[in-house]
Amino acid sequence: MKAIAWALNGLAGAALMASLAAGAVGLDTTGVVKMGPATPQRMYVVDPAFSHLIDGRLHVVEGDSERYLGMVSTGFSASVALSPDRKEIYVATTYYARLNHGERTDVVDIHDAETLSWKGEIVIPTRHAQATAARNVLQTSHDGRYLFVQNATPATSVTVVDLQARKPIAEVQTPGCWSVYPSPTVAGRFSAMCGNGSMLTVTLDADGKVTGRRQSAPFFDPDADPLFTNFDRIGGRYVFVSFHGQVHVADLSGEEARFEAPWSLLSAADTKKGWRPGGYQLVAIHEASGRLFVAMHDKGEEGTHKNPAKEIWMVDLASHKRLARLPGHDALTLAVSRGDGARLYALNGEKALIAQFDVSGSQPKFLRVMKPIGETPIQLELQ
Amino acid sequence: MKAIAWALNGLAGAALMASLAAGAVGLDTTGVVKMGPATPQRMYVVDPAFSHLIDGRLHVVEGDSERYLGMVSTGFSASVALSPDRKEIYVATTYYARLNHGERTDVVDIHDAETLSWKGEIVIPTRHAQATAARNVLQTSHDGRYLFVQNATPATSVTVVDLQARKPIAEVQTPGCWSVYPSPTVAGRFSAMCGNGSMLTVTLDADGKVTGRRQSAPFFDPDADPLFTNFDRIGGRYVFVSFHGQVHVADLSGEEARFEAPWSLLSAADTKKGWRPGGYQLVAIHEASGRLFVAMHDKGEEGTHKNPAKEIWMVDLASHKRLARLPGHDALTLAVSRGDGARLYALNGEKALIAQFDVSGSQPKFLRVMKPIGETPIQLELQ
Amino acid sequence: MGFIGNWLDRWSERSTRSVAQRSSRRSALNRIGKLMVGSAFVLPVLPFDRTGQAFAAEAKKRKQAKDDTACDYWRYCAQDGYLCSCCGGTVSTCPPGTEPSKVSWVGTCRNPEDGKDYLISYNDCCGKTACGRCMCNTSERERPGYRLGLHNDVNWCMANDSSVFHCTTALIVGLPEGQG
Amino acid sequence: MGFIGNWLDRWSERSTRSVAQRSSRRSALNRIGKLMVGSAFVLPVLPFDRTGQAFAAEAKKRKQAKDDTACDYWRYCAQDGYLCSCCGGTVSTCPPGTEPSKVSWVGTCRNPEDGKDYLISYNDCCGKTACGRCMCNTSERERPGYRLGLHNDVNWCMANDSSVFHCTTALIVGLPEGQG
Repeated sequence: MKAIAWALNGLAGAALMASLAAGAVGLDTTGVVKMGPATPQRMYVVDPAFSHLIDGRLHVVEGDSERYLGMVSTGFSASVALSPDRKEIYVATTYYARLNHGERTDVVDIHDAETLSWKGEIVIPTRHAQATAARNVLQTSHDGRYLFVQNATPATSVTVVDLQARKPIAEVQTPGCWSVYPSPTVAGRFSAMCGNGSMLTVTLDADGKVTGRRQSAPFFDPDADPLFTNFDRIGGRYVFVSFHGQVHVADLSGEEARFEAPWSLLSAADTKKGWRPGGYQLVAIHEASGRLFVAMHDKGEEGTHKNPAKEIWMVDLASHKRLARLPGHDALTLAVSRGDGARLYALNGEKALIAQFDVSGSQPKFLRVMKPIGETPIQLELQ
Repeated sequence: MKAIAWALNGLAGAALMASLAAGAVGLDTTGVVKMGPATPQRMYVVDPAFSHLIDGRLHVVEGDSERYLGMVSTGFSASVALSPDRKEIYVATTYYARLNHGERTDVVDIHDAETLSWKGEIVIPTRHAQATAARNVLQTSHDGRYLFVQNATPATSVTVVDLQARKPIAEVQTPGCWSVYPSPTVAGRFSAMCGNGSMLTVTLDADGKVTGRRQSAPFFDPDADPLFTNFDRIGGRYVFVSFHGQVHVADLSGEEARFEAPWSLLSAADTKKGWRPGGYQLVAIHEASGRLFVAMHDKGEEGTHKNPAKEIWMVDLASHKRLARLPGHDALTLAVSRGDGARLYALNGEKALIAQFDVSGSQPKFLRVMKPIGETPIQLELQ
Repeated sequence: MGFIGNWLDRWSERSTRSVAQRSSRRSALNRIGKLMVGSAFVLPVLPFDRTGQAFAAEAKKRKQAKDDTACDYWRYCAQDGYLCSCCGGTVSTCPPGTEPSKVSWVGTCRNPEDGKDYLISYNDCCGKTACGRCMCNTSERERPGYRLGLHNDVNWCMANDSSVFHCTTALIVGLPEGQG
Repeated sequence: MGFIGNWLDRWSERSTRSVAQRSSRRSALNRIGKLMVGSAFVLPVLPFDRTGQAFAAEAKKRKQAKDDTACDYWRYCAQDGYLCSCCGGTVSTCPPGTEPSKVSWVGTCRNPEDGKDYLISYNDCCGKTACGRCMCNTSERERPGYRLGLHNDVNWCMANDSSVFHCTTALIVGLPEGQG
């Protein structure tokens, strides 16, 4: 403010106040752009900016027009989640008093998704997992009341944040387990995938007290065929795929997880050619049509589970039939928009390129590849 | 430490302590690399990393071997200076409690140049000029006792830091002036270039009290032919060049600046072709031979004063004769090493490429272009 | 205010009087604009300097008035930073969630459509880390730090609560004589 | 310690007993290394898991043992990060001014020179912002977060005073049977 006073004084001294007094045709006024209403194709591109990991960002882009709407600074190795109504953006991140040294503070930053302005922060324990951005390490409860934050010290736990009270209310130990999968029906409930192939489900009351803690029987073999922790949902059920192409559907609504019989994405011929799922956010579901999209590569072997997609397979979740094979665009990340004109987005994280397919009809239709967005984007959320 | 206790307990539980007890052939131990003694070709490459300006860095590279020795994090839009004995690195920078928001703290970070470890900080007023990295905005006194920090709010001033007492001892108002040019003989004295074409010289006592403040008569015309604020030194004298190729040599040792008669880098033919100096750190001097190197471009006109070098001219400072014209390598920044085997480094900031010339002989000899270092390096200091 | 005061004097003299006298092409600027941040407060405009140099030379350079996401857009003749038009803002307004800088540097750019010179205020947008899109660095009538109001090698978010630089706008704040 | 305890049990069983029994190619690891930070304290080594999968497949991949600044250097079979060898460190030591991570993930990599498998500890170097040179991301026997000691999509500077990630080393911490 000192600077302003100085400058205005200076201007007054130079007898310029008269010309400052009234607006005039052709002169600009500054200000801040007000974002228009979101379309179903509004994209939230999480970009850890790996070569400057301390300066991550979330880019907001309109998928139809490719218009870049703005960004949110996400700090160091952040996790990002959106509120169910897409009005708020939550960023679990770490700050140091001096960029890379000094006191560490972990927070959940709250940003207004409609103005991209910072609304405030909730300080959380300094144990937040500084993981590669992925939806399975930060999720709100189904109703948006709570936020579940994956911790790692490397002992694993989950910080439960009450977004209404704007404070953490619990830290739940989840040894040997990873991810936060909120119940589709109970706000104070989440599940986590565990190293013995089981699912842990924790239930809390409104005060954050753990009232239930149930471990399912093992439902996959982490040695023979590990499950990817990333997921998408359909009708409240969670869909996971395994390294070798098994599909596991989990009902995480109750006190203990329940599972449908797993099935394979692959025919015998596919298996012979070594087709496997691979990538990071490697599955996406179009709920209305019940179709699952999976990033796939052939010649799979040990160590290829993060390979970019050679193809994207579209599979009917009811019949388990493969309905289409799309070019993979080297995608590591997939997402399908909600509502009318559903679109599949396939993100090549290395080149920051996003391919678009119209998936509202019976067969997917390639639309275009968008101009690069950001540097090393790896997670993609949609309106 | 909790994590360590956990892991060691875990290992003990798993009966592995026996195998941990003794070292064994072929097993690695970790640790931190100890840097070897510096050669005259050790380079300090200041890289603001413009696309992530909050995460600037200083790269340390051995010019002979091109070996990358390490880096120092420099924070947001930092200024960097080395101690005269090259044992410490000073970084004037800005930190926010939350990366880009919260409380602002400006500091001088002190790094050990021989280990690249952070030694401590001196908090300074939050007015440090967040300028494009350049040597004229941060300098130590000739004996290394004081550090002069350019401020801008945008009112201009200089913070004087006592590096021995590790605290700021004065803030000197320098309205309408810019840069810090320490006296070659008096520790508590610096000069600054002013908008009316004069040089301001300020003298302080050991307590930071201003005991002298002298403005020279104008020695250049900032309207007709502005002077670049960057500089190099020979025998304690400062050498500046103007937009149109005049060379000004200043004696800043005394209470008031004194100037030699300016002379031109250009012949009438050069002028006709529009040759002009251009760049950022656009002059460098080889003290032993008394040669000035200047980044030059032809077809100069209003607005080309930061154009990359088309040629580098080598001029004898005594006779004012041009002795060589070297390819410019699109350099914005020049530096000449000290001591034996003097080398000219020409830094192309856009591509992060550095060309090397041996300038120890009568004619410069092109050696090679180094592999890229950093992202947007713009300042170069040498051992 | 020392030389800063001097600049202001020189500006008022030269821009409102001397330039009008000296210019044979009616390129003088006769107004300084009212800059509003939201609807709240008046932005200070730093003094600018017209060196009277080679307009002929600049006229040779191809500038355009159509695409303000390109560096050759006419208003960007002394730009230094990411174009806010590429960052979610516009040529004159900041991207969502950022804040216009309270101080700025200025330039004088010729509009190719009317051949006249306009006073441009380069206001940074502040508070988020660098946009990183559409870098543009030009230097017409840019001057070293001893003419700070014409200097673009410094962060003009310097006076904001968050001085973190995001992108740069280019506002018309002074019109050619006879307009506005 | 729940499943983390389980991993340890499984590790001791499988690595020191079961794997030795099951492996027909003497690829078992029989030692776990002593890791020193400076000369001060013992680094913890997280448990690792040998899934016993397709060694044949990996053998097809060309690995080399000459250039540890290249991503195909054999020790980097489960690397994820900037190679410290390019950042002022070495394959096993940190660049000046950084600090080795207190915890790490582990991998099992085959040395092409002797055809044997070594236990590799991937220790990050911490406390300076990202090195940005020689990115290398590989995933042999890397596993999701529920096998955290085998997981490389998390910052293993997590337990250091400064968790800021700079680069990653690859230390031999377990030798093939019959060696060491």
